Amino acid sequence: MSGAAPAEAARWPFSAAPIPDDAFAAMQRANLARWPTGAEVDLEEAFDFHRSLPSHKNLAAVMRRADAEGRCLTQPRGGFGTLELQLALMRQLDREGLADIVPTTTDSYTRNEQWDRAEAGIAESEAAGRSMLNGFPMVCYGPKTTRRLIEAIDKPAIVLSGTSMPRLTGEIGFAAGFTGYLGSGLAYTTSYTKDLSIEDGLRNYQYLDRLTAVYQAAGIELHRRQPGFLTGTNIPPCIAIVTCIIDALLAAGQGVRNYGLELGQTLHLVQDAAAIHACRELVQEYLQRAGHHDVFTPVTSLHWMGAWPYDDAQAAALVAYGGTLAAVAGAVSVTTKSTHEAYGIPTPEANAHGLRATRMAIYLARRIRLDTLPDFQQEKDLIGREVRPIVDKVLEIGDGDAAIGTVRACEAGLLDIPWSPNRQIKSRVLPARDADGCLRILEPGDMPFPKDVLAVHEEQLRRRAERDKVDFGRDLAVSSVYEISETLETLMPPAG
Amino acid sequence: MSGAAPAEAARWPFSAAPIPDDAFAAMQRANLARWPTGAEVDLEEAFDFHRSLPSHKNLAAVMRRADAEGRCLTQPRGGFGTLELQLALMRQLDREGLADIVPTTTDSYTRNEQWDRAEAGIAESEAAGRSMLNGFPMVCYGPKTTRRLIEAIDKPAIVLSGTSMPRLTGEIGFAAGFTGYLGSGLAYTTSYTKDLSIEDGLRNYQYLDRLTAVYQAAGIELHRRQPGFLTGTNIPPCIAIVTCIIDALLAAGQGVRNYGLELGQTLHLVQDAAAIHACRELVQEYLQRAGHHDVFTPVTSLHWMGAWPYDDAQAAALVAYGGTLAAVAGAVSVTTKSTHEAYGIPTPEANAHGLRATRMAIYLARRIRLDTLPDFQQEKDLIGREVRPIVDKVLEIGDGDAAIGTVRACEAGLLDIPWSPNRQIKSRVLPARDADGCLRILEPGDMPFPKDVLAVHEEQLRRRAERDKVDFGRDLAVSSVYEISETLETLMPPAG
Amino acid sequence: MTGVIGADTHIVGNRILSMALEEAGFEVIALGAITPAEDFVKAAIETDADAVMVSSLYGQGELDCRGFRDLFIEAGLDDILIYVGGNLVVGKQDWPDVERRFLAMGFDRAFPPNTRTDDVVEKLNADFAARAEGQRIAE
Amino acid sequence: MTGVIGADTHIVGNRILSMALEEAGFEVIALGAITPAEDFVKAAIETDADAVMVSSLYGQGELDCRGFRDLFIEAGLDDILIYVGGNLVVGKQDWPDVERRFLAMGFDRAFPPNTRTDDVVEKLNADFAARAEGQRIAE
Ligand code: B12
Ligand code: B12
Repeated sequence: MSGAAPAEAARWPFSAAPIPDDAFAAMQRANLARWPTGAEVDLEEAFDFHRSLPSHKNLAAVMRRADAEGRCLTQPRGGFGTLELQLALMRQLDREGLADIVPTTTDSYTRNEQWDRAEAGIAESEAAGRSMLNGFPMVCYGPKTTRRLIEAIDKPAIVLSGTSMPRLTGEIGFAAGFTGYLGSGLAYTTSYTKDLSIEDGLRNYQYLDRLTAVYQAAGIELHRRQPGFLTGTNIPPCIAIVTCIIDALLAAGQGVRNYGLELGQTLHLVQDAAAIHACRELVQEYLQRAGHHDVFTPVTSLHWMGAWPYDDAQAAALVAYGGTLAAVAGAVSVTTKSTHEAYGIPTPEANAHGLRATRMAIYLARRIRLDTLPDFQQEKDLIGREVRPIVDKVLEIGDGDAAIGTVRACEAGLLDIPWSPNRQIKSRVLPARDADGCLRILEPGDMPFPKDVLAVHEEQLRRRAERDKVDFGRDLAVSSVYEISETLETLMPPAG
Repeated sequence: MSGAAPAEAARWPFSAAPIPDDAFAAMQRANLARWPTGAEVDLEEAFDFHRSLPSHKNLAAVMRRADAEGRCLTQPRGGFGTLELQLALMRQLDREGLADIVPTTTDSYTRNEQWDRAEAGIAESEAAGRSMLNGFPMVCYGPKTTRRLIEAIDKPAIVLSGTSMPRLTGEIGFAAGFTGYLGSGLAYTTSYTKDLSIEDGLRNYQYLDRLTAVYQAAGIELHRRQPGFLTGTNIPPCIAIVTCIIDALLAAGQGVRNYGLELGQTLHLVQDAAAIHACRELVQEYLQRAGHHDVFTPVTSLHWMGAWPYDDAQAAALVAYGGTLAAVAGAVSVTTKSTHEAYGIPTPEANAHGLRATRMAIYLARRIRLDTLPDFQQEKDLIGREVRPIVDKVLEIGDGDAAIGTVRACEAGLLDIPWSPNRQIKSRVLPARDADGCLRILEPGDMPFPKDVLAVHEEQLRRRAERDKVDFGRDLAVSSVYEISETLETLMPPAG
Repeated sequence: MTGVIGADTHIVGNRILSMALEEAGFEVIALGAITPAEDFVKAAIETDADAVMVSSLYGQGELDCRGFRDLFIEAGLDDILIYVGGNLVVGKQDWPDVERRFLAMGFDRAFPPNTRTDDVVEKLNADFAARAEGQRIAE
Repeated sequence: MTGVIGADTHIVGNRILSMALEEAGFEVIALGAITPAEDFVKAAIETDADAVMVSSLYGQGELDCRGFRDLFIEAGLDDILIYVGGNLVVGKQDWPDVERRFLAMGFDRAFPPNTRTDDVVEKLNADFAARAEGQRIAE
């Protein structure tokens, strides 16, 4: 495995500007040559296939419509190691789960461009009669075969491939007929890689975004999406939104017009609603400022991304609440988990059950909104005061260029991600849950949060330390990692 | 079965005033003589047993503490036909379910004072090896044996016996060591009987409340509770609260000092929160006005009381949301159901699962409150404008006496209950769900709601009729009975 | 004729069923909640009913419905069509098994929870038509 | 020595484990996420490690961990204590069965999801003590 961007990537000067046409064309040729199935990619044929899809199978269109109608769509995750298993899974999620958006999660070898290993995983899975891979090896199957997945369902499909190396998977996925693709340079490089440089990660997604613009130029709207959940581990809204803004600026720079933003749930009804509203507004604020006036940026809420409880009943409550939170917050879609989350990849049945429970929760939430709640306003305002100083600093240090600023800001720790596996990320910023159940910043590392903002966070966290009778310190962060996975007996022992 | 109150009941003049000591003593003797186990009731011995209980096994104390601490306690329902099954159930609900309050639901024969049939049901259940009764036949077992249930758990226990004939079950239950008893004259007579007169029903509960006052005089605080859910079928908050006020006035009249109020969930986050706040305030308003200054009236929220969905995932969402609604509304306790609800009495496992999911939902709701939300204020205000005219009319027509006023108001249809099986209740009032998901009054029957209030209801319901493209009429009420039990495919078909 | 048997007060489904039958053109005698088995027979004789729609929701239906058919036979109403529906047994049990038990008790048809009134009306029409042709119920 | 094997980036549990081991007085070499099996061996030789704490969360642990013990044996580190923990297989599988599979692969101990660090520290201390007495692991 080589995490680095290919040599030719270095050929175009690194910035937030669009990749020049000729550089892109050369890169694309080299990219498609990396694995035999790359040769199956025929853009004109792919355009035709996309044109033949009804609009309800196009994720960009479906997201726009949901937003206009105030709906909250449901989407699970899911990928198995063989075509047969994946076909069955997607059919089940579509029909039994009533998923509005059907996913294909790729396996970790594919994500890491270890396609030979993925190939072996297919064989092992077939031999074992169960999936030995944690996702669908799309590149190994190639676009033609993979297209059978698209044909098997009557919904839009999205590629979920948590990696900083999306270039070949992106080509294959779009050519196969997927109309959505999750992943972004900043978010995934900081949360899914260890040695890859931030610059290389950004470049890789610039390629994917540029490819999306090529489809766009042919009249095909594709939905790109940013995974603001990062390491999924107590990410406070402000940090997620900073990455949403930066990745959105980079995507828009390449010509992307449909760019979804994902936020992991904090599990606090008011903080989540405030975060989702703030995210959409702040992303638009910076896009407009950069001259991108026509990028559609719906927000997706994600079921709890941290450690799940092991008890089925507790997990069921978390699933359902995830629907409530997304709906009340006005998210355009919600990405679901299941009661199996703490144990392993869910069975198709468990996955469909999670989808249905979430859907019912959305129904039950009716159209209730909290926008007029004073606490909501206050929290939203706070998020703005947290986000702007960081993003402004990134742009400043990059002399106005979001790409260059990001690389420099990560180096300097001005941009930091909690619990990151990437060695180039300081990972000194440390979040924890406060006494009210909101995620706050315990230690800011070198992130330039304003003093008054940090004072608010500290005060709330000190209240929690006092209530729980623990020291104000790192243990707050560690216990916050475990919290939601604790047993009910621990969380809420019987009264008396 | 004889639904009527016993002859001697007629001896004391019917009113909201306390039953005279001698009349009560005579009635009590006669009452205890109705079934052999009545002879086992020894009040002094019972007082001693209650005095020996730790305060965490006394429901009155536990409710007061929860209220002071802002906790939301959990309580399931549950009863099986034999002692062994009931012991196992209560242990499971206590230990696996973490129930804060452990129930004993009686069977329907016991409720209807058909103790001979209940006796046969015990035998049949033992023969069949499964419960052929829908609850525990407490009177047949008698107080001594029933006390084993109290000894088996480390929580307070409550008798749930949906009937207008609680006199012997009440004696047995309290003597056995139960510290809580659910049921009330107006609510249960209108929703659990067919031929019993309202007066007889009120008298029967006056007996129970008077008995509670006897314990109170001996220093034993017992928790009495009003079941405002009535027929459980789309009861709007105003109708539930009217019955809460009337039954509370009658209970306080007999000397009850701990009187819980139950409200079935409307399933609308804001309407439920408003209802629970309004209920507590309005009940206190009328109690104070009647000179009862020291009655503690905590509110309990009940998981959806209407028809449940048959799909496990949908039901799971409804269970969890029930915890969210109760917690956000600030209810002092929540009474839970399970995913088996639509099918039948849940297994102990399913029951415990429902408890745990609800408990987790309560935990996740943290201490979020909606009191400062303008919609909340508006809804709460509306409820006050609905409730006061009805209660004032009842008191007026009774020349200031709540008991007499109630009987007269029911006769006149000024007080009316939707979907009542009781022939003396007009059951002309008809509720339905409006476009926002709130329960409203479609047809008021003869209830004296102010015109401006009814105009609000009508407008909201017309909006629903328009949206659903159905006629504004009775079908709205019938489809509202089914609504929550419909499949997801019907409620929220896939987009596009 | 409709009613809820035994000590059961669950009237909503039975009332909605009555409303639907009326709307479908049947003449309905509604006995309401908490109706002893004997009252069904008495009313059937008095009103010369063609069919009886028994609800049982509260879980004790199995006890209440024992010998129900026999009461009608004893009263000479051998031929009357009898349906039963609701939550017939205690707890979540396998439906085919429950159905078998109730058919064995002599009910012509048994309906599971989640039955909608359209379905009942349809079956009833079919059975009346079948009877005109001499069958007991339609297949 | 701690690390997450294969292409797995789930670092949180492994990092918390490293923190806990350090607090318990062990000297910890943390290899971090995405660590190939060979790197564990290399680092073990370089640092003369006594024990290896391998995490695998992402579901491909069964593929990644094959032959892990053999690599150490080949390198002459026959005796090194090796634990594995996390979500070792794809999906929700029966733990005793999973444990058996990983012990058969040569791991000294395998830990299910929901393991807390106290438990690991305790087992590690016990095993080191057992080794001082010549056993492979404590019983
Ligand atoms: C509302 C309700 C109540 C209300 C009833 C109000 C009233 N007066 O009607 C209240 C709150 C008072 C109540 C009380 C009790 N209930 Co209740 N109740 C329900 C609930 C939630 C909904 C029932 C309902 O109205 N459904 C809506 C109507 C439209 O549907 P339906 O009744 O099923 O009827 C339809 C079909 O079944 C069918 N159908 C019905 N009858 C017939 C007859 C024929 C011939 C045909 C063809 C079709 C047919 O057509 C109808 C229309 O579509 C159900 C659970 C559920 N379904 O979610 C429990 C339920 C029926 N109740 C139950 C019980 C046990 C009780 C109690 C004993 C209390 C308790 N456990 O604490 C008491 C009984 C009191 C008594 N003596 O009868 C149990 C029954 C248990 C079982 N069978 O194993 C249930 C299933 C809940 C549970 N899971 O525990 N209940
Ligand atoms: C947070 C998380 C993530 C984060 C990881 C962030 C990071 N950099 O660490 C993100 C979002 C990036 C992520 C990504 C993915 N994840 Co993930 N993730 C989780 C989640 C929700 C929590 C894990 C966690 O941090 N727990 C908290 C820590 C403290 O606990 P822990 O890791 O279990 O560790 C403790 C014990 O297990 C034990 N332990 C751990 N290791 C060891 C080692 C030894 C020797 C010992 C003794 C003990 C021990 O001690 C630790 C401390 O108490 C779990 C599900 C869950 N548990 O709820 C899924 C889960 C682990 N992820 C899973 C998957 C599949 C993925 C992805 C492939 C994405 C996907 N499905 O879309 C990618 C993988 C990317 C990659 N190449 O690795 C699956 C694994 C499936 C399986 N085994 O069947 C899980 C179980 C979710 C699921 N049900 O599908 N994930």
